[in-house]
Amino acid sequence: MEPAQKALMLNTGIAAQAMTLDSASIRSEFPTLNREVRDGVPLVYLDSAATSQKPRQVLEKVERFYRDCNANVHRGIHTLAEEATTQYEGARERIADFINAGAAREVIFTGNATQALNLVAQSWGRANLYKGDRIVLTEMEHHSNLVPWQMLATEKDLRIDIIPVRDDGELDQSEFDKLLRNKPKAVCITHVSNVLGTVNPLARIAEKARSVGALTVVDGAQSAPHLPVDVQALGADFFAFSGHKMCGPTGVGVLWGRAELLQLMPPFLGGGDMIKRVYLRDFEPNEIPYKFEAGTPPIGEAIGLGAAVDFLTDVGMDAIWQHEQWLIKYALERLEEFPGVTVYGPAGGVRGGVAAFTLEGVHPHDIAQVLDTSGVAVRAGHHCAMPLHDRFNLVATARASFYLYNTRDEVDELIRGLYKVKDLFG
Amino acid sequence: MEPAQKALMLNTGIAAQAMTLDSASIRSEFPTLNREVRDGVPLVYLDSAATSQKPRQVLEKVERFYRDCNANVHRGIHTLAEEATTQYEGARERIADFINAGAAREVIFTGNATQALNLVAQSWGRANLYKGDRIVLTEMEHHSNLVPWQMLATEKDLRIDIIPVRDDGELDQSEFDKLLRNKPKAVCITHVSNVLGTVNPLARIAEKARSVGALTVVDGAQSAPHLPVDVQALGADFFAFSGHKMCGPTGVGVLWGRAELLQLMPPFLGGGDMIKRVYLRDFEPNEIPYKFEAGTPPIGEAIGLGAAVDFLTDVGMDAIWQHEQWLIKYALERLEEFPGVTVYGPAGGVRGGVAAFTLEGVHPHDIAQVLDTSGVAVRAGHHCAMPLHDRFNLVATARASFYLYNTRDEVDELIRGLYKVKDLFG
Amino acid sequence: MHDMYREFILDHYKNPRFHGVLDNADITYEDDNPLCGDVIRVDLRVNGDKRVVDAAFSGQGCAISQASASMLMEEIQGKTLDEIKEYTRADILEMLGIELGPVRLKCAMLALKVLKVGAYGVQEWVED
Amino acid sequence: MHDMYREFILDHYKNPRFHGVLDNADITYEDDNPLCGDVIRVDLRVNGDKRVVDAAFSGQGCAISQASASMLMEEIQGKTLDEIKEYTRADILEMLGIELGPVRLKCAMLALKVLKVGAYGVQEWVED
Ligand SMILES: Cc1ncc(COP(=O)(O)O)c(C=O)c1O
Ligand SMILES: Cc1ncc(COP(=O)(O)O)c(C=O)c1O
Repeated sequence: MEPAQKALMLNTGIAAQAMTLDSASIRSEFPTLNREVRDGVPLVYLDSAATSQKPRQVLEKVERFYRDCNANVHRGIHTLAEEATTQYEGARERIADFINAGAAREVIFTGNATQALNLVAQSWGRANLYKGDRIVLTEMEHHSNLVPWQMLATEKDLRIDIIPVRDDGELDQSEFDKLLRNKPKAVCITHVSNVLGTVNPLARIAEKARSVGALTVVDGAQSAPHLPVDVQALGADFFAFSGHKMCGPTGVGVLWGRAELLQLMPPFLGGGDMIKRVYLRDFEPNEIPYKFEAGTPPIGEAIGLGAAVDFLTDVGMDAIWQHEQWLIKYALERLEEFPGVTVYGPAGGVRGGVAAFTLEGVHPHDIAQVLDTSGVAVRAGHHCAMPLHDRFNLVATARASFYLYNTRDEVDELIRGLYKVKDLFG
Repeated sequence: MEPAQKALMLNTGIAAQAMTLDSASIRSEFPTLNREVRDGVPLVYLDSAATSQKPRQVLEKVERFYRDCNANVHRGIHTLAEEATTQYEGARERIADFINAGAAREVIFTGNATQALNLVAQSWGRANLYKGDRIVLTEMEHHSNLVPWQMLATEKDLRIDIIPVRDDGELDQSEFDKLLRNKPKAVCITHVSNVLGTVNPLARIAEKARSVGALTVVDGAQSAPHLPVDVQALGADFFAFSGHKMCGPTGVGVLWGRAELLQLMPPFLGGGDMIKRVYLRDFEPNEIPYKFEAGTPPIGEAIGLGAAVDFLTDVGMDAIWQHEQWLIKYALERLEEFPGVTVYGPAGGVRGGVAAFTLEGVHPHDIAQVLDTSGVAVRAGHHCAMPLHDRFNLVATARASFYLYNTRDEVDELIRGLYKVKDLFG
Repeated sequence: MHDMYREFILDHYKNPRFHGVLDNADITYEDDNPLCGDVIRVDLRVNGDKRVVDAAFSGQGCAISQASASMLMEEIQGKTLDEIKEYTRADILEMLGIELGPVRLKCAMLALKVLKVGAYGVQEWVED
Repeated sequence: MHDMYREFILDHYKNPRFHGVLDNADITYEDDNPLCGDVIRVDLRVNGDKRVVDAAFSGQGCAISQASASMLMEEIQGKTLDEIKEYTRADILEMLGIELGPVRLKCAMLALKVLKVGAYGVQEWVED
């Protein structure tokens, strides 16, 4: 990584905006970004909240694993199996460092963030929640942090309380305070909203939750990729995220949980690897983290995520976050001056690099489709947050989302594309 | 695939054994097989039952996906998202063809075979089984087809009946007939044993199960990679397998189920993509197969599995099966004449390409370790089948397993390695 | 300009034909595409021969969903229910004259789906 | 020949020292490694100074697990329980004089694990 490291060094020359990343050299690490959507139309990828592009070194790491030492992990003692196990467990350690976990065994590999959240609901929730117990969700949750709790609530007859979202895209903290009086057992909350860009004040929320004896279950799918995460400093009890949104492959996600909690939880899925002993009618579960990793894990994918975390660390999570702040600030300015555009979420201040908007008189699908003709990839729809869209009386929005490889020129392309939309539908 | 196809054409010149594959050209497709375990010691990979090696075209397909059109599926309308969706759904169709599913929507992508079996237990099982109901398992099941049912049995107070394994490694059919009199609700059974190599007479078993109203849940982890599978002809109701054992990437597995069953089943995990509509306290599930695919699926991995299935189809599943028969026959001959070796499983006839054995006076771990010094990779342990090992009064066996790329020369290497073991410990 | 927004598609979107709600409709059905929030309602009046004497659609959504509803309404005036049964995805794509990716296809097919389910019940609609 | 089976390791395996079961042991503990079926039992007799006056192991398993148990028994004769507390993974690896992969490490450490858990309870054993 030596040369890449040098190439990715911060460009500190821009006076006004403090620091931004050297986009040209970062972009050169991402093969997809060189592609043309069609002849002569280069890709402007503004859909990283759905999934990020992958840097060369992640792809190479995964391919090298499959080419050189592909084997199943844990049980084998031949050379390939040992190499594979070392790489897989090494990835776990690097990911533990990345989020400042107390120990590597607190990091469980899953298929995606959604599975990680289901694990918490079905293992911790099923074992610890009883009829009439309350759990607190928010109006801005992604379906992945709503539906698992709804399923559990139906099964166990739990009550779901909702923290409302204010017009400015922030959670209503006074409502949260009221809900805490009912002594909920868990507060399940997203760190960063994938639609509004809201960055929730998690440390404060987790502290309040703890004060009434509730656990805090954090959906970190939109924070782990974009800002420095310290699960211990946040005071979270569980923290879930996906590899594919942070420069890693699809097929792998992570659940971090406090060891004391994980140790007491029953298994989630049953099968190979998650057991210590099996009899015909009974079994003894394995130690953590293996207790929660049933069957052959996503070995190549976890190793790829390890490489992604190395890549992000080398660039610097602080620098990435600042870069995105610098981009979103500009994007909000340009969008808000655009006639007929409404942007949702906090107007300024701290805000994730995502801008969901509508354009008067044009359905978001048509916006996305016409932008695609200019090579600009944005998402249109409910972004797996239907209740949040209902809250704002919307059926859909268009969403531009940014990552370390995006530039202000690309924001300009978005705006140019929107003028085309306007011309067509005006 | 044209040139590869030609290169992989069958070598029909060997008179006695009918047909075998042209190993040299097949081996050249698998980069890992060219590797040396250490200087001057080439790899002899006899651990494909744990995970198979990956052909170049699978690796290239996955890498091309990530390089060229990496995007999230289903919800996006920009060019990359459409390309990704087309590739992902195309893989589903090819896999459906590969197992002769009634329709592509009967193919559900999971993380591995284990998750697929848990899906059946937790969705179908939880909704359809009641206190006192019986399910039939076998003594040769992999932990992945035991533990999910044990967990469900504990939760719902079900009875587990076991079909015993005879000394010759075959299931005791007369015991099965007796168990059917108790009118079980499901028969959960492996197609091919990952230890004994036994190929269970599934069509007959499924027919008997059906005659008493029981469903047949098949663990196909060791059959789908090795022999032609026709889920409709087998009369199975569910059929689970893993990509990584059949030339595909880790992180992806498949559950096939009959559409009528899947449509009636409740969701398994909750989250994005598996819903049609979400409200704050309630949701409506999506159609199959999406109802069972919560969150971002293993997109690159499913596409890789699609390429693996293309590769296997081009070689020909009949030819692969015959090749393995030809290898295992020779391996059994050589092992059985080896002083002190005991091989478990059917002595002859139809048998999967796996040989689990012990060598008198040497722990299987030591066998595997010393074989590794000759570059021979075999597995040692209980192979996630502890009850089966208990049945034979064993704590562990060494296991050599074969695939389309193995040769009889490699069997000879195994035997040569075993003589080294004998010398060292004799 | 992009193919998908040919002039006549935009024209159907901006000036939809047979748009509205029929009084005394013999058949009324509404459905939506929750992925993007497209909603289409179709009202039909049929005579004794099961021939469509009047048809109208209402709803909201993207240009593709609304334009294809408008074109479809135009197309089925005077057709019998049996004739309507024969309409396929290919017919809709031909009316639109464009190719569509998997997501937009759902938008384009919504009107046909509503029409067929309304006229024959859900078993007639197999999303292929 | 492979490093892992150096002559003295095989010698300890084939001719284990301090092998057997002690009558009137002060401390007895047994555990296994279910992954491969290695089993080790350790018996200790200690005097008033908490010094080991006799130690023995029994069990079954692979050469690495049995040889490291044999070497460990030899090593701890006459040591105090406090001294035993200080033994680490590194000490075992030094006794064996080889490098081990993740799976075999479990085999090698089983005897130490049994010894320490037997002598101090499970909290002393953190698998690192
Ligand atoms: C017979 C059998 N069933 C199930 C499995 C589990 O497969 P996976 O670990 O990929 O879920 C395996 C492989 O380990 C197997 O051999
Ligand atoms: C906030 C949030 N939570 C959860 C998820 C679910 O992630 P995945 O689909 O990878 O499980 C996403 C992304 O779709 C998200 O943006």
